Amino acid sequence: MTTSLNVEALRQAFPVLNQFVYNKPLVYLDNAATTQKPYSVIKRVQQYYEHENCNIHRGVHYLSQQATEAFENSRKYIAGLINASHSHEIIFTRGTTESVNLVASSLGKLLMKQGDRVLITGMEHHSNLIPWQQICHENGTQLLVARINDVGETDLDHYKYLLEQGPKIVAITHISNALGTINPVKEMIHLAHTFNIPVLVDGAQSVAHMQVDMQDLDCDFFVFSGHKVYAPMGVGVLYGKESWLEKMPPYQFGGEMVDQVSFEKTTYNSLPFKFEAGTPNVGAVLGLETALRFVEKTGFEAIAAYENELLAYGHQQLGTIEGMRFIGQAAKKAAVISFLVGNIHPYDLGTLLDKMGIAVRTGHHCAQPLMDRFQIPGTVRASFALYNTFEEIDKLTEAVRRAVTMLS
Amino acid sequence: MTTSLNVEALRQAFPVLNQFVYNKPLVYLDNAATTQKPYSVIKRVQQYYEHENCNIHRGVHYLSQQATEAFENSRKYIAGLINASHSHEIIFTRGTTESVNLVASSLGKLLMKQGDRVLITGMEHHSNLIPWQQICHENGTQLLVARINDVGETDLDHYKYLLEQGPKIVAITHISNALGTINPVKEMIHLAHTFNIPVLVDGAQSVAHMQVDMQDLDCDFFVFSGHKVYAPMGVGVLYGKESWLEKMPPYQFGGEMVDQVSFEKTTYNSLPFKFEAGTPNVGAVLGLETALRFVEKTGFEAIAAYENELLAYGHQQLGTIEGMRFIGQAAKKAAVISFLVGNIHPYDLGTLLDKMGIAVRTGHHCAQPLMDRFQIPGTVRASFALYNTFEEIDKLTEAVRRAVTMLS
Amino acid sequence: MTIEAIQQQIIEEFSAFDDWMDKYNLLIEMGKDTPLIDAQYKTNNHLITGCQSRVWLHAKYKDGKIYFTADSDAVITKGIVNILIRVLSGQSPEDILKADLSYIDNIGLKEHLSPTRSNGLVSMIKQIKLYAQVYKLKMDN
Amino acid sequence: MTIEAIQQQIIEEFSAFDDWMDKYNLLIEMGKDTPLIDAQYKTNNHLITGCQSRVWLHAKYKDGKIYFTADSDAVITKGIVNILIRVLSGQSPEDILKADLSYIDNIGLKEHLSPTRSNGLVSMIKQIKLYAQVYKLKMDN
Ligand SMILES: Cc1ncc(COP(=O)(O)O)c(C=O)c1O
Ligand SMILES: Cc1ncc(COP(=O)(O)O)c(C=O)c1O
Repeated sequence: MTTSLNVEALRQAFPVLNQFVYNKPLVYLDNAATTQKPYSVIKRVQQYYEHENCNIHRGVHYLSQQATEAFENSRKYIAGLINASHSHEIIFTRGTTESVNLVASSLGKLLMKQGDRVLITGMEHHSNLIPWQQICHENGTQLLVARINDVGETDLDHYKYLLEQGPKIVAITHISNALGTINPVKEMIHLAHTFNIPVLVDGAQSVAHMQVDMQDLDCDFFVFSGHKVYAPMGVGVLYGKESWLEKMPPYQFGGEMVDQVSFEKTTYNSLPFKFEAGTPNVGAVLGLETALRFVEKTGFEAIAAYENELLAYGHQQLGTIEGMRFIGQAAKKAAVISFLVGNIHPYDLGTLLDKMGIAVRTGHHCAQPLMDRFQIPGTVRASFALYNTFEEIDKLTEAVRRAVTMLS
Repeated sequence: MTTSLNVEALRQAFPVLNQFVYNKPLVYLDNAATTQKPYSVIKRVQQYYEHENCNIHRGVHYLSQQATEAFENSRKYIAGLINASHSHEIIFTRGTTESVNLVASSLGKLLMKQGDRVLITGMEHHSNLIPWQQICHENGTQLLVARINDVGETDLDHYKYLLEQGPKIVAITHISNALGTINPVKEMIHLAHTFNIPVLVDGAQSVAHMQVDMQDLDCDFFVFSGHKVYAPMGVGVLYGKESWLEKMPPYQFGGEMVDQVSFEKTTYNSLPFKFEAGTPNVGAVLGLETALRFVEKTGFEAIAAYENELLAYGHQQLGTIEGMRFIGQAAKKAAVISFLVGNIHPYDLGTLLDKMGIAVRTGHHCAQPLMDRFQIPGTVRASFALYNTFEEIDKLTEAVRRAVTMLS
Repeated sequence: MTIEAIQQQIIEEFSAFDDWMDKYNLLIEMGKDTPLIDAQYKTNNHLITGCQSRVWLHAKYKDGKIYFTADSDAVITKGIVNILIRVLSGQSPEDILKADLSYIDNIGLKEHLSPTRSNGLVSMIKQIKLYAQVYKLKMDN
Repeated sequence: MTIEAIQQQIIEEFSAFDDWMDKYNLLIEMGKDTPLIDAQYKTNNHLITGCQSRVWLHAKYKDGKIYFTADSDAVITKGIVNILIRVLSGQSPEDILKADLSYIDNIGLKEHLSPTRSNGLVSMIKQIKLYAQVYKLKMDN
């Protein structure tokens, strides 16, 4: 196996990876839940609080102005990285969940009337499902849900059929956190646009694994969380096309998002501030910039190539275990392996893996309807990041084998 | 002047205070905007990311369980500190602004119908004004606004008069960020309760300066931001009485806040999770606990006593400047001095103070209607924290004097 | 047997093993024991959702004592269910209410009773204590 | 005079001073100059809100050149307004559009033109360039 990543060197940059649990070196395979942070990111946040901390915007003093500039430079950098047309198309939020809720509420108010519907896929994370379900509920409707086939891919024919039912908004995940499936979002966006329907892409699982390009995808909204791409918790991004964001009403109220305020009436500030109510998480935004620079420097292509090798090796190794059932075997898959062994409950498997120092996630992965689709209570999920190794996959395989023996 | 705080020692704990701006030692008097963080808080967050980082809840592996326990222990600690009845009455949010928006939206849905109104005071921060204005607007009404008298106190007679107009919710600030006025919230809450009206208290400016006690105040909701009480940005608290929180509908959707999800229907998780959608900011919550422990250990009474001395000294010293106009001279005031000198524009004054190394805030302090009330464009605001010194007030006074000479 | 006596017995059973693997093997064996609950009670009515694993609990009151049967879909959870039931079933409401469950710590299985584990066990214990409370009230009246 | 020549002049005026205080004294003096705008134009119509300080701007087109007058309620902002107007008023739309304002850096007043300063200056410059664009289009047609 060859790779252009120097993984051993990369691992040195991530302090958590040196942890021991139950006296065993930690094998961290829960990256789809959250990634670990490199020193550079931790240091950036620390440096902010030790030397630069200040509330931003409207401050005329030095610290405030420096912090504001750093914050706005992060916005510009991120806009450039994902190839947005304008930096004010980047709205900082608390995370993917807040980003989706913001769009559901605000775009919902703009576009949706009684009887209108939203189209999603059958593999959405609850965060890209319940907000839309709620809007539909308020309109007296139900979600339109594109079917998932047996290997865990979106059924594109069914998707097209549902587009013809005239949903007002489409919301789809880029990569399934539970299955690893990479949706053909570019094609799905193009299809929706032929019906003039705006599309939100849930990129929570994609940004750490591939370069995303807003011009190329042409999505109307793209959302992701910092903590899933090596950045601190408490910050996320909402990218939205200027033309939509300009038209949409504000979501939260207070702080910097206003222009003129009287007790009778309030007029709102321009983009991006209209959507950034209250003191932003400046430190985390700077950390997010540092994290994304780290990923960019490591190289999106090199990361994807390496993670693909890990994925292939993982399938191959785990596949040698008797009774192994992979849940989700899409042709295009990112760094996630969801599985069950025989009739063993995922909770039992996860508990024993933990005792052997291996951190995987078990359960429904906030995608209950998807589990229902496969008629399973949940899965064991191993999810990879750029710092995982082939040796760790060997350890995982060995541990699963041992746990299965104990449980059989 | 005597004080039981060892301020010089305390200052050593705050790295930002050692900054130089324009080659002058920083005099940081913008604490009402945000406070600086002690090493212990910065270290706690760093340690979290270096050794404990993990997504919490539902993880069966060791790191996740440790992080979940630490997170839930922070909740318990905070519940104890502010004397809540149950720890599930503590909801973690992004900050005061989000907390108010949550209550306005959710309690609004529960209680408010067409024609219903909300009562606030004339000194509210935009974050505790615009969300309520928005709700009133949707109901075709206007806010009821309790008048402010000439020294910057809430006119209690007018407040009582407005209570009789039958508002459905009362939302009042504990301490005005622009004037420093301490509202008699306990009395105001009691009055509102005689009409069976629930009260939200905006505690953004109070938690760093006094001990708050939910049983004693008997408020229905209390909200504050971590970053104003020596904690990191990106975390805030919503305290709500269980009886209200149980009845209120969720605000954001996704992640941990659900129980059962199908495409047709979702049932919600119990408190506090019902209101905590998406990955929480674990690191910042742990930092908030550390910050509050630091404040508790330093001693609420000692802090209040010392800051009162600073305040008195500041009034006295600045009062020697010709043309000095204090905006807000309430009988009960916390660590804020808002002022103007003659007809000098606050922006000019702030700009020159900055050049002398003194960080104050200028402008309307997100309280435009309050500025209109006093018919001023804004003020210069010096706001104190436990680490400020009498020498810094001397420097401020000297700098104001010098700037005034330049500008006259 | 008293609650304390049974607890002591269980602690001894586990103390034979130093290694976590052996402990878990024992736990799994206990979990594999014939179902502890009558099939007719394994319904949604008796279900305690724990998100990760599900627990069913049934209570019967007779002659001043409460008899519990329970089950889980995960075998490790079931093992602990077994341990808890052995201790608490057939006891008086008062004794159940007073029962100290920290013996689970001594066995080294503490983490399974963490409220953050979402395996249904914490809710099951709550439910057991609730039953005890209800029957105690009934007895007192 | 060309834009560059005036800029050079202003840079020289300021270069006499090393100390920030002297620079600001000069700036304040410039700001105190008789109002740069006719009272009739100091209306909301000509107002550029900058949140911290307000700026009024008026433009008049004559013989291929644009003449700006402006004012601010804060004297330091007004000083910078003055400096900008001296350079840009009476110039052709094309020259205004091309104008490089980085001379403000050389004077050491850069921070005042930061988009984050919310003193209305950035919006004023935008507005000036917009006028220039509009008049250029008119000329071209
Ligand atoms: C596909 C997907 N969408 C949304 C989310 C929610 O992200 P967050 O919890 O950071 O808001 C996640 C993370 O669990 C995810 O994997
Ligand atoms: C009284 C008051 N309320 C609300 C807020 C808003 O707090 P945040 O920006 O942290 O949401 C502030 C802070 O500026 C404040 O001083």
